[in-house]
Amino acid sequence: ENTQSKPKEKIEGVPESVQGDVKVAVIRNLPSDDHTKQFLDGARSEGEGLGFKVDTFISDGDDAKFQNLVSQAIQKGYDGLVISHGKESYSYDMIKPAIDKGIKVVTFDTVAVKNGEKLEGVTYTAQNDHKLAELSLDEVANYSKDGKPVNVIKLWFGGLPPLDSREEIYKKYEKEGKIKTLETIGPSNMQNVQGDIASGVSSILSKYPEGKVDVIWGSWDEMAKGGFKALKDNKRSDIKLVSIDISNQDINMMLEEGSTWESTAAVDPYLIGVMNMRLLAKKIADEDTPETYALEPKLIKKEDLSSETTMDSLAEVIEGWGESDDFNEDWMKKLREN
Amino acid sequence: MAKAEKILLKMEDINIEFPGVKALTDVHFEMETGSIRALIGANGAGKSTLMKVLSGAYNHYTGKIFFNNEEVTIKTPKDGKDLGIDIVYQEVDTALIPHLTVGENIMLDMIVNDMGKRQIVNWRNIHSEANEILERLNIKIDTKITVSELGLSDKQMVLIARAIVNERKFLILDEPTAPLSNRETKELFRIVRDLAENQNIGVIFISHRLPELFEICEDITIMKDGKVVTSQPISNLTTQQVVELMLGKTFEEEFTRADRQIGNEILFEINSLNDKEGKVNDVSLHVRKGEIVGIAGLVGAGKTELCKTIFGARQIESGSVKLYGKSLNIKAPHHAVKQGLALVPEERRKEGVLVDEPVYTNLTAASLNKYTKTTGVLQPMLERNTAQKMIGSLGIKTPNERQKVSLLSGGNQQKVAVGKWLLSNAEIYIFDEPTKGVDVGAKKEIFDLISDLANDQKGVIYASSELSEIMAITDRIYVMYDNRVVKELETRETTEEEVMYYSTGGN
Amino acid sequence: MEKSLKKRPLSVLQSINKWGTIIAIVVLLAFFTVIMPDIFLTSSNIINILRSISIVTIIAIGLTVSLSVDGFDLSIGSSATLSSSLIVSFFVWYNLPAGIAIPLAIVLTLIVALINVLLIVKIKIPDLFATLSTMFIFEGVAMTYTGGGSISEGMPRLDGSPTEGKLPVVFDKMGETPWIIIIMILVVMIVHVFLNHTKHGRYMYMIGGNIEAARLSGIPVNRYKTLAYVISTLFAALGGIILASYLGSAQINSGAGYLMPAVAAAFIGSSFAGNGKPNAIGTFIGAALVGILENGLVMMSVPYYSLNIVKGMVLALALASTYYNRK
Amino acid sequence: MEKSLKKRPLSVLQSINKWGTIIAIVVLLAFFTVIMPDIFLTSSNIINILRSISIVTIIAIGLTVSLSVDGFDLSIGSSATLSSSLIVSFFVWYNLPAGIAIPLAIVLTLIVALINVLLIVKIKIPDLFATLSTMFIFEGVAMTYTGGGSISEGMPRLDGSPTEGKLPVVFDKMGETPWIIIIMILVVMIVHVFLNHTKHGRYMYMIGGNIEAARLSGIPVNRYKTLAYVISTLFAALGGIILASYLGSAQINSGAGYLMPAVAAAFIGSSFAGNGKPNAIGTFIGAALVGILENGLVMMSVPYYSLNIVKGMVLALALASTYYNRK
Ligand SMILES: Nc1ncnc2c1ncn2[C@@H]1O[C@H](COP(=O)(O)OP(=O)(O)OP(=O)(O)O)[C@@H](O)[C@H]1O
Ligand SMILES: Nc1ncnc2c1ncn2[C@@H]1O[C@H](COP(=O)(O)OP(=O)(O)OP(=O)(O)O)[C@@H](O)[C@H]1O
Ligand SMILES: [Mg+2]
Ligand SMILES: [Mg+2]
Repeated sequence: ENTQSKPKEKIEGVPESVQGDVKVAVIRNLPSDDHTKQFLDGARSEGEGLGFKVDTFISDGDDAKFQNLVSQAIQKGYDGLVISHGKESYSYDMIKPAIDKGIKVVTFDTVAVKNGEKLEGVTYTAQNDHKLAELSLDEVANYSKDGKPVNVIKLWFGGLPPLDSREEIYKKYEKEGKIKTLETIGPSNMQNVQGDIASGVSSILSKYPEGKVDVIWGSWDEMAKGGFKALKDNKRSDIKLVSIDISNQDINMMLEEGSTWESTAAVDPYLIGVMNMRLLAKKIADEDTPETYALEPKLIKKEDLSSETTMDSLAEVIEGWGESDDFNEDWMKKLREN
Repeated sequence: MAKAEKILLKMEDINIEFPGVKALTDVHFEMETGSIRALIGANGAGKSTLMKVLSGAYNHYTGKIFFNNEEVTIKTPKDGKDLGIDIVYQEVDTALIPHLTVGENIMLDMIVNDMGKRQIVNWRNIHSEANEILERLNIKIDTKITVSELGLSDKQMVLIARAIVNERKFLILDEPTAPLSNRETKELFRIVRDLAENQNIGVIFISHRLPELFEICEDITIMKDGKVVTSQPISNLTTQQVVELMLGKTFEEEFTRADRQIGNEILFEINSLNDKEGKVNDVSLHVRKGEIVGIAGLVGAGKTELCKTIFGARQIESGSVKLYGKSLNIKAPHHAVKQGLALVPEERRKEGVLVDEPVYTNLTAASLNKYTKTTGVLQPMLERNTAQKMIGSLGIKTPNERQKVSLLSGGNQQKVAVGKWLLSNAEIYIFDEPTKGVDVGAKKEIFDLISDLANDQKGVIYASSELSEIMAITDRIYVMYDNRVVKELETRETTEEEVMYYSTGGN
Repeated sequence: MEKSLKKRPLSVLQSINKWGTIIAIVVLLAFFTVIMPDIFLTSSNIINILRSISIVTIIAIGLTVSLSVDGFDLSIGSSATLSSSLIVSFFVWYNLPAGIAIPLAIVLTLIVALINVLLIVKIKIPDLFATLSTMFIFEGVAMTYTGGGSISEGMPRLDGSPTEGKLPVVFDKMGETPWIIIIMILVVMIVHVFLNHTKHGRYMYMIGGNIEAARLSGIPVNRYKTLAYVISTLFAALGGIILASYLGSAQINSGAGYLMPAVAAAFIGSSFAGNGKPNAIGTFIGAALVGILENGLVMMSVPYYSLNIVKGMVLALALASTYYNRK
Repeated sequence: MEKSLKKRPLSVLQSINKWGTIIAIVVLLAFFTVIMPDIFLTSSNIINILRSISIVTIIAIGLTVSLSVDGFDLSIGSSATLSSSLIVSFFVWYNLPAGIAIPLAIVLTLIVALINVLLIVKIKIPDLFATLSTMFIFEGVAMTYTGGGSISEGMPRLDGSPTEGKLPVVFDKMGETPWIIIIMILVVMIVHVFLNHTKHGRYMYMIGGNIEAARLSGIPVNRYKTLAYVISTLFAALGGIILASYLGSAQINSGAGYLMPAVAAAFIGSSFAGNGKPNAIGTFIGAALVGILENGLVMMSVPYYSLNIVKGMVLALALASTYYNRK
């Protein structure tokens, strides 16, 4: 607002409202993990590229703390907010004060609906969890022998919206007779998901001699890593692993010798951050933005990867990974050059 | 005030057993209100246990209790209190709540038992009433500080104050005078006499100080090994007879001092010692080889502070401590121990013993290196054998060396605290009230062992507010008053009266 | 004369010690206000801070009561989760009115207290061990009750049947300002009076200070330990209900996150005013210290991954100023 | 005669009390074996169980040592996280050889112990409060060090420069059977001998029993408290390194999840053999009890969200059988 104090040369062709001291905050209601970090990094680098000041906050999945953070951000008077993973039951009331105050809001995996009415002025982005689930479960279904349902150990837990959406597709496939659930394993210690799942799967594996389990399906890669450890520890090369989401370590594990982690469906979390920030920038520039925007998932297969592949170079092997020219306005390019 | 009717209290066939110990066997005990009865017996005879039964602290005894020949049930402390029985426990720390104020601790029973339907605590009244009681006892303690800040004797007075807040029918005092000096003891006796004569209260008085008993009690009950030996008017007996009845053998009560070879060489010496808190003021003293040096003085004179300061348990401000003429640098007790000092502290439960550990680990605590191989690995058999020997020579009453110290009687705990240091190889032994709560028989054992130390050419510092002990065992006396040494006296050439004179500020 | 002179510097130092937490708060407030003059010390931000500490405070107050008898209730987090699952399910699944649902949720949650008491008072399992088991048990019970998921308006029951239940307005209000703050202040004041000015509170401190002495002076020790655990669960349940109201839903294991902050608040609080005893006002101040700190640091845009460093250091400093030089 | 007759029933009861945890384990093993005869009591499953408890046990053993001096090290989780971040970064970012990286990670993690000791021994902040602050501080330090993310092979440094470092084979082995199990057993045995058969261990227990009496017995109390916290952090650091080896990466805050299970193991363990003192074998047995339970229940397909109910109940039963009827 107080652009006068810092008389900066205005750039031609760039909306005035995105020049000067633009401050935005990215607030995410998930624990700090790889997905979170890449999402935040994407948002930050895109925002900083545009000359914004970007603050990032997380609330470790604590919904009350999350609401506190958001109301504090509204209090502090940012120009725009990216809000990730709010629950439906409170998001409308949480975000409304921001809209009322004229703060621009883009959300990710968060819907602000109250009494069937969606909060106006917000752009809702999502990574299309249904599609993610379909991609990975199609892979699972491919392991069917003679049209019989595939025997699956499911790694899942309830209460997180993305996982709940993935579960809906899973149930559908189950009903259609494509897959059959042998066991469901979930973490009983949320701070150590990987280790907890690893011991859980290890325990269960002795129950199923070779040939009885076809696939372990990880609805979230953090759990899939645990499943991978268990397979390795018990030397079970007869079971395939299919998952959702991706990180650097996932790639390493898929590439490990003898690995049966065959494929994973994912959206580039970095790109999600980037797209959210672009949409926010457009809002701050008072340009038209769509009400919703979904990021298309990709399937990453073991065969696609080479030993040099990391998250940074995934784009080289997966077409369209991590790149999108959507909403990349000319004025943004100008801003970046400055 | 109208003389109330006398109540006759009778305990019959009381038996009680603990794992491995038959503490009371068919005990009969009888007394009336308005009288003062002494209860005496060797350490572990069962005095405290009997009184705990009477006050409702134990419920697993057999036997009957009568008030005026009417049977009553006492199975909980509340039962006892409802019948008008109050007790001042031997171990003060077990009955006090350290982080509450003095006022609240004094008024504890009132708050617990006498508030009736009232819900709100009136703090102003609590403190003013507590103050009144303390005034009655002629004691000056701020009622608003917490009990954890008090020294042992003040703690004892708080407990006594608590016991006289309410008018009871029977009041049990379990070794109340052990941590008190003459002045406080006198105040206590004045109150006790008043309670018995004017308020028709029956007082049961436990003590190992025989002269006291003869001074204040009308009747006496003597116990031995969990049984009552005799009950009769105290005037029927002499001191000598009482001791023989409680120990079950003839006994030369007077500790006769063997002539010792005192070297000329000064073994240990402190010069102008001051502590950080002003509780040790410019103290100088020395100890020769084979000499027992007494520190006399009233409670509060600063004896304990002096002992602890020498031992590194309190911070030194200035002054020097020398052993064999060599300056010692003592910043913590382990420095002191390493350089040849030993201290038997005053408060056994807090400082002297580990109550939850077995007897043998307590006894070897200060000399563990002797039972350890160079690798640091312990030699348990050697350790236990040594402990057994010490249990024998001090007559510690315990089923075996693995008994937890908390289950020993008060006096036996004290013996453990002393025994721990007798096993160490120190040059200078500092004893701070080592015979507190110890019976006359064991006291003699302890004196003998201390004499042996001196005979081995060690140096001994013996701090006590009991002049008779100082006179009996020491060679030379430093008298303390108001945190300074005010006089040095040769024991042979002085009298109790003279020491007392200097202790009370005369000069 | 000489004595009083000597005492002066000591007593200044001692009063610093006594009021370490308060001083820390004042210093923090001053610091943040100077750094961010326009946004920190505004009434709306103060309300933000108070709201952000209200649920922690309510739960920590319960813990404080259990600490006062020298107990330790690790199951408060699970109790809060349980009551928040129950209350939302009563509204959403069973359409109960608030007047029945709220008391019922609290009463059912008190089962946790009963089991704690059974284990601690009857079977004599040490408090920490006993409440550790109930913590696990009721975390599992709450999760099983909700089928391992969350509950919110419009969610079907576990058997798949659709629901119509709405969260009543009076329930919604509980989690909104000013009510959430008013409830917290009431809880703090009631427990403060209870612990410091009623005989029951004193009995609890006596039990906590020396249980044997308390027993021997005739206090019904078991009854008061029971009471302490019931109160502890009661406030955890209340905290859970307010949490559910604040979230508009029951989230899995949402109460668990309150255990550590509640412990921290009660601990800082028990060092407050230097007496080392758990106390209600102290707990509130402890929660406020942490709340102010978190709020101010977020306002200063400290990155999330460094937040805990600063938080921990200020905590250590506040504690150090309280304990340093104390006997 | 009469006496010995009387004593018999008591001593049977007492020995049940003493061995409650062991009996619980035996009953559990028998139960699971009967239910699942072919798959439960197989060597591969036993190895599974041992592996699953090994990291918890190592960390819990450190906690046990801090408990032995009546301390309480809440910072073990953060220490484990820190050492696991350090070790992986040394390999991946800096290409250090294992022989340097492992000792270096441990030594650097011992800074946590030094700060704990400073706060506890020098400033005299009560143990729980002090380690609560360091828990926060070093959680933040580890997160800041890794930039809020995890580290694995091929990950660029914080400044974005690409890395080539690989995890060495000897490091990989640490987290694999049988090494992970062998390390655990060694740790348990060494600490058992240390605590029960050396004078140092005896001193620690004495300090834990009555610090004032221990001090006046000439035990260098501060030195042993320091040692206890150093050992505690040492094993937490070791646990963190093995965790990193097992996961093949450094995960954010991965050590935090070990705090509660370690506390549970040490608590159950201190009731083991009825002496109420924290001890190494007991801690191992406590961890084993929980490990067997989780393994068996998962095998029986108990849903994950109900696992904690059964876990908590068995814990309560084991504790009850230990404490019931004890004085
Ligand atoms: N709770 C207990 N468990 C086991 N033994 C006990 C217990 N209480 C007392 N004893 C034993 O009972 C005996 C009597 O103890 P008591 O305390 O009554 O002795 P006392 O006469 O008061 O001795 P003192 O003069 O030393 O105080 C002692 O041998 C003691 O060890
Ligand atoms: N822990 C403490 N905190 C505060 N004051 C104390 C403490 N210990 C002792 N005092 C006070 O210090 C003074 C001297 O202590 P103390 O009574 O122990 O001296 P003493 O000469 O050793 O007496 P005695 O050994 O005969 O009991 C007393 O006024 C006492 O109240
Ligand atoms: Mg006695
Ligand atoms: Mg003294």
